[in-house]
Amino acid sequence: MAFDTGLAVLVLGVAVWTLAAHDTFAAVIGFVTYGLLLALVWVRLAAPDVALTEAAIGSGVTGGLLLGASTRLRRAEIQAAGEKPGATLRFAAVVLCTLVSAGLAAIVLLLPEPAPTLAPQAAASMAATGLGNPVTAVLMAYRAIDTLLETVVLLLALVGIWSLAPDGVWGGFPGRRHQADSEGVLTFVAQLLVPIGILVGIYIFWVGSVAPGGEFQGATILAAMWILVMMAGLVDAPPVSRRWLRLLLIAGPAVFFAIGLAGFAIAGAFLAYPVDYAKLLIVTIEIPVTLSIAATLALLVAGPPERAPK
Amino acid sequence: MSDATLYGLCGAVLVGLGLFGLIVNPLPLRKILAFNLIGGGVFLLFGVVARRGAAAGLGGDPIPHALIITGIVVAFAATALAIALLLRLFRETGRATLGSDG
Amino acid sequence: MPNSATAGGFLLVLAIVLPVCGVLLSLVLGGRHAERIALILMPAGLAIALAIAAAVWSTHNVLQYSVGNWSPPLGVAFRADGLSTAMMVTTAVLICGIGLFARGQFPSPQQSELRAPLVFWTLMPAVWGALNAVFIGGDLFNLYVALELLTFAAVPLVSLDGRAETLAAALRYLLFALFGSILYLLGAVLLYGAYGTLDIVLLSGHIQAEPIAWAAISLMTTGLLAKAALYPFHLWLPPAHAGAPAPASAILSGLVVKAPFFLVIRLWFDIMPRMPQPAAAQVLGILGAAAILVGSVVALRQVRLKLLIAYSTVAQIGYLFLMFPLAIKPEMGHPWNTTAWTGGVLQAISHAFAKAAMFMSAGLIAEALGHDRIAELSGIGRALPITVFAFALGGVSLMGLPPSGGFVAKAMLLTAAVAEGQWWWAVVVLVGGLLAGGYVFLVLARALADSNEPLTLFATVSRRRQAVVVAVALCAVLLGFVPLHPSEFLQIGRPGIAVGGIR
Amino acid sequence: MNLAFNGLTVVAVSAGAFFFMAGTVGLLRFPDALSRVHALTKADNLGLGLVVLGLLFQVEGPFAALKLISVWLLTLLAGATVTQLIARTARLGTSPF
Amino acid sequence: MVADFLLAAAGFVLATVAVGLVRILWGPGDDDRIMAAQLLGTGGIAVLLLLGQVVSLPAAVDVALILALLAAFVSVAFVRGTTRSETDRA
Repeated sequence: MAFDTGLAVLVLGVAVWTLAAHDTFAAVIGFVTYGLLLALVWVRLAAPDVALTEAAIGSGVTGGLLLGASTRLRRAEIQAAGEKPGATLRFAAVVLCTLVSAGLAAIVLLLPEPAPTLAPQAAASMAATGLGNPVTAVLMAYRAIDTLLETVVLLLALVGIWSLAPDGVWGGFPGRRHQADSEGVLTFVAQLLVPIGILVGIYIFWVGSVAPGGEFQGATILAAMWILVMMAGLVDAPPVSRRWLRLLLIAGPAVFFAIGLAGFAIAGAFLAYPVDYAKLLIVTIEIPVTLSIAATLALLVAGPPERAPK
Repeated sequence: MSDATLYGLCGAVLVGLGLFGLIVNPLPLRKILAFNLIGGGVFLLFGVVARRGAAAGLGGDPIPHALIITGIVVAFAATALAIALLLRLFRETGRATLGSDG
Repeated sequence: MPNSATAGGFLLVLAIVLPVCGVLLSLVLGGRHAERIALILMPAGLAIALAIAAAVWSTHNVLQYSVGNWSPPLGVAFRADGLSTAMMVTTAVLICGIGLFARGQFPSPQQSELRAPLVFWTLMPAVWGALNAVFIGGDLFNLYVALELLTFAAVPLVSLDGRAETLAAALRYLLFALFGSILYLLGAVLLYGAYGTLDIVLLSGHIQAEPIAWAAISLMTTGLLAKAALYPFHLWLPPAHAGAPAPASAILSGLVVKAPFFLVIRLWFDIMPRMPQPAAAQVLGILGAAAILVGSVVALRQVRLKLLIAYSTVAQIGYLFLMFPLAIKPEMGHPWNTTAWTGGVLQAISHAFAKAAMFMSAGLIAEALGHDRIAELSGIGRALPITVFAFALGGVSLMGLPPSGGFVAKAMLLTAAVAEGQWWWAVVVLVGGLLAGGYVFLVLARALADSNEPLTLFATVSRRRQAVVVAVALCAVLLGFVPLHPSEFLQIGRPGIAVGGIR
Repeated sequence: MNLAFNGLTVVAVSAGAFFFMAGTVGLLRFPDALSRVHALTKADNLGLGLVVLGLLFQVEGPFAALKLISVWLLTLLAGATVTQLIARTARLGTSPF
Repeated sequence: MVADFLLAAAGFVLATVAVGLVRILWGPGDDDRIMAAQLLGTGGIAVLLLLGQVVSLPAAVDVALILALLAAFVSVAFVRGTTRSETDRA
């Protein structure tokens, strides 16, 4: 209990810092720490799958993205720092937000006892999916439609980011070309970490059908490794007009749709799997989905095309 | 008070804090950060709901866990799009604000 | 029973899968194929929407589908009642019109790939699929994903031309939309915590009049209001809708803002029909009235045509929310409640057509003149008579003049207000109509005036595109002639009201 | 046997915790960025190593042990190289690239 | 028994992490901050491993693996970020 109280207070302290820091860069560091602490909380709440996701996306990749943006925007933000809202607005906001927090806290205390849960149903139906991890069963079977639409959400976000390219460089390379490090430290980091990271990513993905892990967490690690080699200047980001790249991006959702539609014929419903082949089909979906998500996440970080195609 | 309830209260405060940042801070990048803070709070509340629903040998209700994972990924996509918009706006105008109130 | 799949349920799956698969295909084939794919999707999607309507009409029952044969609460269900079907058909017809119109605006080159056409022709089907997912979603979290799908498809449309103002507008839109989504999600989390399900039908059976339910519903409603740009959350809308290219404005103003409104209806009438909250409904009505007055007055003072139309959207969204105080009463099921409800929904549909037509005609005018300053529109009525006629038709519906869909909708709201003894809403409807008449007349008077010097046109505007705009505007007017059957149709699947016992 | 393992765990983890404390003290006490980095890196990496060592007596199976050790190695390698990169940035006042 | 001790140890390491956090807030340089974050990551990993043993969640080790990898990733993003901001101005 003491440990949990300490952890909760720490989370709140870091959140306050993230909001109150004068410098956005310092706030972003606060946010990365916030993600790290939340990963601890998720372990404490017996949610290892969420802890993996939080560590990979919530803290890691989001942190990297925000760090890059905050250093780019620093000077402009210092100029704008003088613009502060009036005392009335601040006071009103304090009142409103205190009310929201107090109300939510009261509701947490009022949550019904015993808590309603779908855990027994989820556990009982797991045999029909051939999976050993209930969270993966939810993501790939019971609520597969959410996961399917989510892969499309990621793609649309990428189209949105690409749409911000200046017209002249459409189809070109995202972001800047990073020079390889002359003294070789960064190259060394990349060459050392990336193979290990790819291994870890594949492991986390693969273990997801029986233990905590899965396609989102594995894909995020793979994406981070791709970004790492791009940042180290070892490879350039691919031009967005490349056919292979577009194929890689849509492969996951496309296979997901195809097997989902095949479900009409082989299992009587969209996104239904015949019991005997359920696990095989799910893994067949997961492999391209992992690759597509990894590519999409990496390109979301890389940003819109900035250099014209050759 | 159980551990889950404690973290639930933590989530409730996080939502309020993030909301305050979203309303009061004029810089878009700080609003994006605040949005992510609120997200953390909402997911935490959902995690508490899941933990309270531990049954059938599972440490928590897996439905909320799966939905939180989906939510985290969606929040990341939103953050990436917002940052790309902000950087492009900065390139066009040299400013990191939305002009009038935002 | 609520959770069994019905025959024809697979149509619901197709309504989402078809446009989304079109998005994937457009992205991989790229270039001019994106436009072709969108043009093929249009009739196919329309056919699916009509087939769904036929199935719902013939069975007089809700069309359902349990995805993957996992029935709720474990799985996710799709459901189409009369209201969702009407919205889907509206969307399909309007998307077809806008798509035909956009062919002139976003022509695809023969060889290379251009940014704006590819993005538009990819995102238009994405918006369509997302809207269908919102209209048939039976699960609150699935609806959250659908709302995010809609947001990510809609935001890039705003900044398609890459100017700084539109980038700022898109960013502000995105921030408001994310704020709305997170509040919506928070409410859904609380409902799951209290009742252990996210399915709308199951929730309506479990939900109790207790603090956690009130908190959840208020959070979700607030979030949706931010997305629907109801006063006082309206500030993001005018720059975003006015800054987008005309076909995108038509999609955003006509259709996208209706999705959160639709979900507010779902929350208030489908999740908690057994626990009406007249006091809270009055608050929604007051916000709606404020939106009508503020939006209309600010619209009157605009110098740019597209901004005027965008502020008019702010006002017209206000009308949608007048149905809540009139239709939610302690004793539900009163006939006048149904009248107000139907009026609100009809307003949503007729505004979709009218506003799309007005944005598209404004787009044509801006293309022809090279600007859209209202003060310098003189002579355009002579140069582009068909376009100005379409604008006027849309205006007739906004004002609520007969014969038009807007007239029937506003007449129903008026009748309900008078019959309920809540005359103040009637006053708002009438004043709003007068103000709308004011700003529409302001534009028409300029457009129809003779100009002193001969008008030089920047570009010629094709007849085909003008004809499309008139056709869309005529849809708004023709809605005024088919009031009876739709209002019965709209009630299909709604518990207890008007269509006694059918569920 | 089990008791002996538990004893070893307690000793190693305690020592690890001590080094973490030492590292933090160094962070607070040393005057310049460079010496802070070196103190903190060494102490924390040693601390983590001892914690991992202590936990090795508790886990079952070689694979779990292997993962524990690789966590430590990974932290060590990543931490050392990255600290070097950042230290260079700190020393030069600008980026090394 | 051992679990109690490990939880206490986790709490102790977390407390030193918290004290280090105060140092982060102190600043003043970005280098200080990112460095401290990187090294607090090490502390966080230790807490995670201990905690995983306490609640017998073997997957905590996987979380620690990810944290170790991505802490390095964030630091590299920082180093590259500072170079980027120079070229942006040019």
